[in-house]
Amino acid sequence: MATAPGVATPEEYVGDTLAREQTSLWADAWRRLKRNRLALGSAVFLVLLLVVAIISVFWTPYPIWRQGVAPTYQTPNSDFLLGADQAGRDILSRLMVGAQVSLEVGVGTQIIVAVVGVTIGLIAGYFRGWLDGIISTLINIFYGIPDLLVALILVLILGRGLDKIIFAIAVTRWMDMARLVRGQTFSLREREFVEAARASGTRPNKILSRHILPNALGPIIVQATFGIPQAILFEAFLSFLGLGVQPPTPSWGAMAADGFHAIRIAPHIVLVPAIALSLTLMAFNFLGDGLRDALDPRQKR
Amino acid sequence: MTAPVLQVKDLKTQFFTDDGVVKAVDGVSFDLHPGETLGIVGESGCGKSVTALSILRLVQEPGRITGGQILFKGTDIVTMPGDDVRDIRGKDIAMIFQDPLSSLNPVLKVGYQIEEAMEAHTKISGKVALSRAVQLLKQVRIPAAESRVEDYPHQFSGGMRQRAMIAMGLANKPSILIADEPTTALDVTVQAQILELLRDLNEETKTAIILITHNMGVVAGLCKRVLVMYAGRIVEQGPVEQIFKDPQHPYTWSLLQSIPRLDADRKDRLLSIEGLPPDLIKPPRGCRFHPRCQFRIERCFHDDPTLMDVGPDQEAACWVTMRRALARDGEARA
Amino acid sequence: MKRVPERAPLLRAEEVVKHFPAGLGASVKAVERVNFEIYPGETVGLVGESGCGKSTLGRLITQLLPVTSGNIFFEGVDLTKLSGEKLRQKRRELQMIFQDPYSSLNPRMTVGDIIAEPLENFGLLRGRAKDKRVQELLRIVGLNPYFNNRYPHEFSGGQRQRIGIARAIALRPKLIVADEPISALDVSIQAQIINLMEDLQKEFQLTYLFIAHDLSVVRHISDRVMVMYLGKIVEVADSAEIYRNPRHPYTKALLSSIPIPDPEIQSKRRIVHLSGEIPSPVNPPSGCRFHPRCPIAQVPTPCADLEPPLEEKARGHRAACHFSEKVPVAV
Amino acid sequence: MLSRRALIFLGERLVLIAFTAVAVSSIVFFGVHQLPGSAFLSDRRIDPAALAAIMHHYHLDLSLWDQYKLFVAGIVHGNLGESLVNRGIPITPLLLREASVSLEVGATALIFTIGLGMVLGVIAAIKQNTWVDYLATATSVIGYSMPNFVIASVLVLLFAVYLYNWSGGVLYYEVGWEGTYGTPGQILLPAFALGFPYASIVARLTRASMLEVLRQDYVRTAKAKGLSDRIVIIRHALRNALIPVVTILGPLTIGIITGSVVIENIFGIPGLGKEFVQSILSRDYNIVIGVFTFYALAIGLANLLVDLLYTVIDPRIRY
Repeated sequence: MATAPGVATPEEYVGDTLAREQTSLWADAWRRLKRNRLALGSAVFLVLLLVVAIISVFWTPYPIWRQGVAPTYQTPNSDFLLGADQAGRDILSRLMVGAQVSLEVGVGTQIIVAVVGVTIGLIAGYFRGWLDGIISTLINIFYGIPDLLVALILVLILGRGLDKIIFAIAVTRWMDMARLVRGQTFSLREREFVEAARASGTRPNKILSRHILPNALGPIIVQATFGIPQAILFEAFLSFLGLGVQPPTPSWGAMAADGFHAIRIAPHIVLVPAIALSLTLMAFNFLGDGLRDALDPRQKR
Repeated sequence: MTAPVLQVKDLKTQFFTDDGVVKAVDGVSFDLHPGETLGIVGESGCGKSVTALSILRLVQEPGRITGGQILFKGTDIVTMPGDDVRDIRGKDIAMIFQDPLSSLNPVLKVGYQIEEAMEAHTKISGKVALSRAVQLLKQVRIPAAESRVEDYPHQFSGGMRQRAMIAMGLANKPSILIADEPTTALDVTVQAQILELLRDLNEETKTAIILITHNMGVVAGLCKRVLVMYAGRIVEQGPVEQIFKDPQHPYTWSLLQSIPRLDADRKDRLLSIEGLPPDLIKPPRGCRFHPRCQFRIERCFHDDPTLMDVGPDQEAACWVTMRRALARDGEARA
Repeated sequence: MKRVPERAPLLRAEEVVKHFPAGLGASVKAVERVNFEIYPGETVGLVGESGCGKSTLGRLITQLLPVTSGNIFFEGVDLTKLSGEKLRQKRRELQMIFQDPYSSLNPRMTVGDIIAEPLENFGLLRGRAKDKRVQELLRIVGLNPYFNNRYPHEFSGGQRQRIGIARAIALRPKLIVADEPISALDVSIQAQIINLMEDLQKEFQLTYLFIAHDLSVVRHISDRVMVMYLGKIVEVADSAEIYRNPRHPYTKALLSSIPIPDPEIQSKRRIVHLSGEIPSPVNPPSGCRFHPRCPIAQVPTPCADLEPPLEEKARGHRAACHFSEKVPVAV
Repeated sequence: MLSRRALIFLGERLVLIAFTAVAVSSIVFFGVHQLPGSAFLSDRRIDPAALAAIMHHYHLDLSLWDQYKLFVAGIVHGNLGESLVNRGIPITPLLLREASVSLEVGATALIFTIGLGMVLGVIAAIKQNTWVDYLATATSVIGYSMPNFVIASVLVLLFAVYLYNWSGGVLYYEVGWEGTYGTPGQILLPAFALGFPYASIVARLTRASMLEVLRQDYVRTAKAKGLSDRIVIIRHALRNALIPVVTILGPLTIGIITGSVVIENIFGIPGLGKEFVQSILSRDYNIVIGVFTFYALAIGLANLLVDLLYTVIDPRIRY
């Protein structure tokens, strides 16, 4: 019972039974992400953190820079929910502004990294040849240097403004994204649907934007999510060493470093920013895990 | 006739996935006699490989054997303690797989992987094991076997890897060798060599062979008896000559009609089986083949056929059978 | 037999060579000085075992890969000399169907967008007209036209291959290179695709280069068959002729190796044994590339030191063997 | 025995490492000379004549390019110059001594990282989707979400404060370093703080890699031979699972080096990291450059070691 072309009646379409019901891959990923409570909880936590950071732009319980609003080394009480530090500054207020710093550094760095890394990765992966040779060598050189120490020297050279710190961290952290996108592009380029696009006369810019980038987007999002906590961690390190954002702007790393000398008498000065930092990093990491599981088609059976 | 060495009775293996329970093998029964060559044919997803893996209890999560018996020399493998199954694996029943490259461990020498199969079941010295490994490689006709035992799998060609796998399977002189698509990953000229090797080994060692394949031609060349599987069930079984000459199940018949034959004159059209194999989470009511069957009758929609005698030693699970279907069509045309 | 010798070939390959760099100055000699023609309206089958260069040759013809040397004339225009926009314009007439129906469709695009892409690339149709054309193409390949907003992963392998075919015929090309279009499909689905391709050929006067490793499938669909071994074409003949009267020992061995689904015939057949396996294309054997495995080779001369040319052994039947007359009896 | 080819490979790599070290230190050389401030102007007033003499002594009166030529000439002889702050002290022996201290802590941290990481990862993989797996996985996420200075702070709090208070001053942990080699007690805590975040990363990677390997066909083959689960895991799965884990050993070394900058400061360990921070704050350029040279060498050697490890683990890789 053969179907001649052009004369098929609706009852005879082979396509009338579909292998699975209609979902876009993104909707599918969202459905899987929703089932991951840890990732969802982390996302809620991060939204709250963002709200706190935004509030801190307009209002904090006490001015962050004013010393002696509380007794020095004040342990947490009803007036000073998280206590006060060695200079009698309110820790909660400083923590709120610190959230702002951390998020700005994390997100800001990843925006630069994403733009630079994706562009470089796409170019190297798609056009290959000598261009790829140069870029790969550059990536390898950057992988061979102690990134944190280079960032440190850069901050010293450029100055300690937030924008400069973001730039310094981005300079030492762009390779992960570039390498990922390069690898993705490399393998996607070999996939038959890209060959098919080329064979049907699709122009290179459209192949990159329509075929390669959308298919690499999942891993890129995951990579960026994991990149944020790395950048936050870097800023914390720099601040801990006394080379982060310019005081009196509080940064979690600097707060922990300041309190370290007094760890024997007032551990809360160290612990409060340390816990905030760890929880934030953990939330980003859990969210990253969740996103990867949701976006990775291999998980599907 | 001798007692069967393996009896599979109403085997059910299911996969518990997020989307639902996949009834991959749904009530399969057959016997295997000593020294016999049995082919299991069917398309991908029909349950033939899962049947083979179930025999050695190698089905992986989320798959589980949920019912039936697998009697090896009278004892049930399904309910056996794990250690006893391990004793049978590789010793009494050996198995080789589709892709010989990924089935060999890339970081261990080929010879070592063969020796290991022996040492798992018998206490022998390394030296004896080595010389036996060389001997096995010679038996599967690998040239320069003495030096080849020291090679790693990536130094072998595709055909040689599959020979090495067969050598490994024969290491303990098993009574059954299960070959799961052993030639699918190989080129035709190499496939012919491997099939001939299996045929010779079956005659020499009297090892019974279960050959699992999707290629009707491969079965025709090697097997004496054949099971045709569709959607987790056996739909037809019998001696190879009879099944190929006089298939009674419409699926078997259509499959044979749909493949281009080398020896046939060029026909204008191949018979094409319309539609898709069914979803095994919700298999169709009645006969599982009825949505694609061009000979179906009313009964096929709601009544599930079981295997019935359709000839000497031949069974088919069909309410119509080809004999009646073709006679009916002949009448209609006349 | 559709071939009319007086007609000009649609495509002519001359001395086509493709080498891939393999590190340390070595190279994989994937395709080595290959010559052939394809005439309008015919189906030419290209068979060979894995690594023989058949897929590479297909990609050279569609210019997905650049040739190392040689010329490919399509309607008299040398494709190897074109680049950029000129080459892109030529792609309208030269399309490809791919092997893996899972990897050949962009998972992030709807089926409608996938089929419409070739049309958009050449600015042929817009808006409603384009949508109508996409739906018509879906109907032509036997799919429900209202599934145009679905994603590829919702379709089965056979259905996806139909989508790939719809994309290939969207531009009404003259030549379609089909690279193993059915080998990833289930047995019961293969016949559907073969029949569809044959129907489309009749309806749209298509010319096919059908690449496959399965000689029985190739023989079924093709008017002429070319057999490739290690980067070279070793035999070309009409499909009935090549089965009845092979003139190259490799073809003969290939034919004898293919299992026939008939136990009676199968038990009586004699398999031609080839020693060893296909050598590495990095260092192909000297002379005739088949000589180390050939049952009738005379070594060293002429087989190991003289490369046999692909020459006419009978009308329309070319083979590259020093002893082709011996093949029917001696192999 | 090493083949000729392997020796050539080794030789080439060693030359490359030396070249990289010179290149890195050159970049740092020009980099630090852009830094604001100077080692001499920052502290007290200096007699202009004396300053000129010092500048001359350190060749700082020459053009940057001439200074660079002298620097490269020195570095190829293993001479990194003299400290700008503690005048007259040659840098090479100083840094060598400090490097040995850092190596003690770093190597302990590395052993710790790999050992703990792999054990956690393998256990989690074998017991996939059981509470053991969840516990191990949760531990590892927490581990790499904690900056090492947080871990260090908690450790100091626990061992130096709470333990001291709890035992009434009998048990205590002294933060610091004694003698040239320190004591095992003084090495373990900083090594733990340094290694734990990376151990978590190794655990995660090992788990993923193990799960991947356990799905492979050859594991099924091994089971089909009748091998016991233990042998299948140890002999067939583990070695293959190690291959991707080896890949991160290079980045791991860099991580431990950069981490030591913080940890050595917290625990008062006289190593390269502590020296680095001090010298950069006091603008002692020569030492900053020297530390970087040492780090470049260490990273190069670590990467070479990783490549050699590959050939041991994976017979498909040959150089």
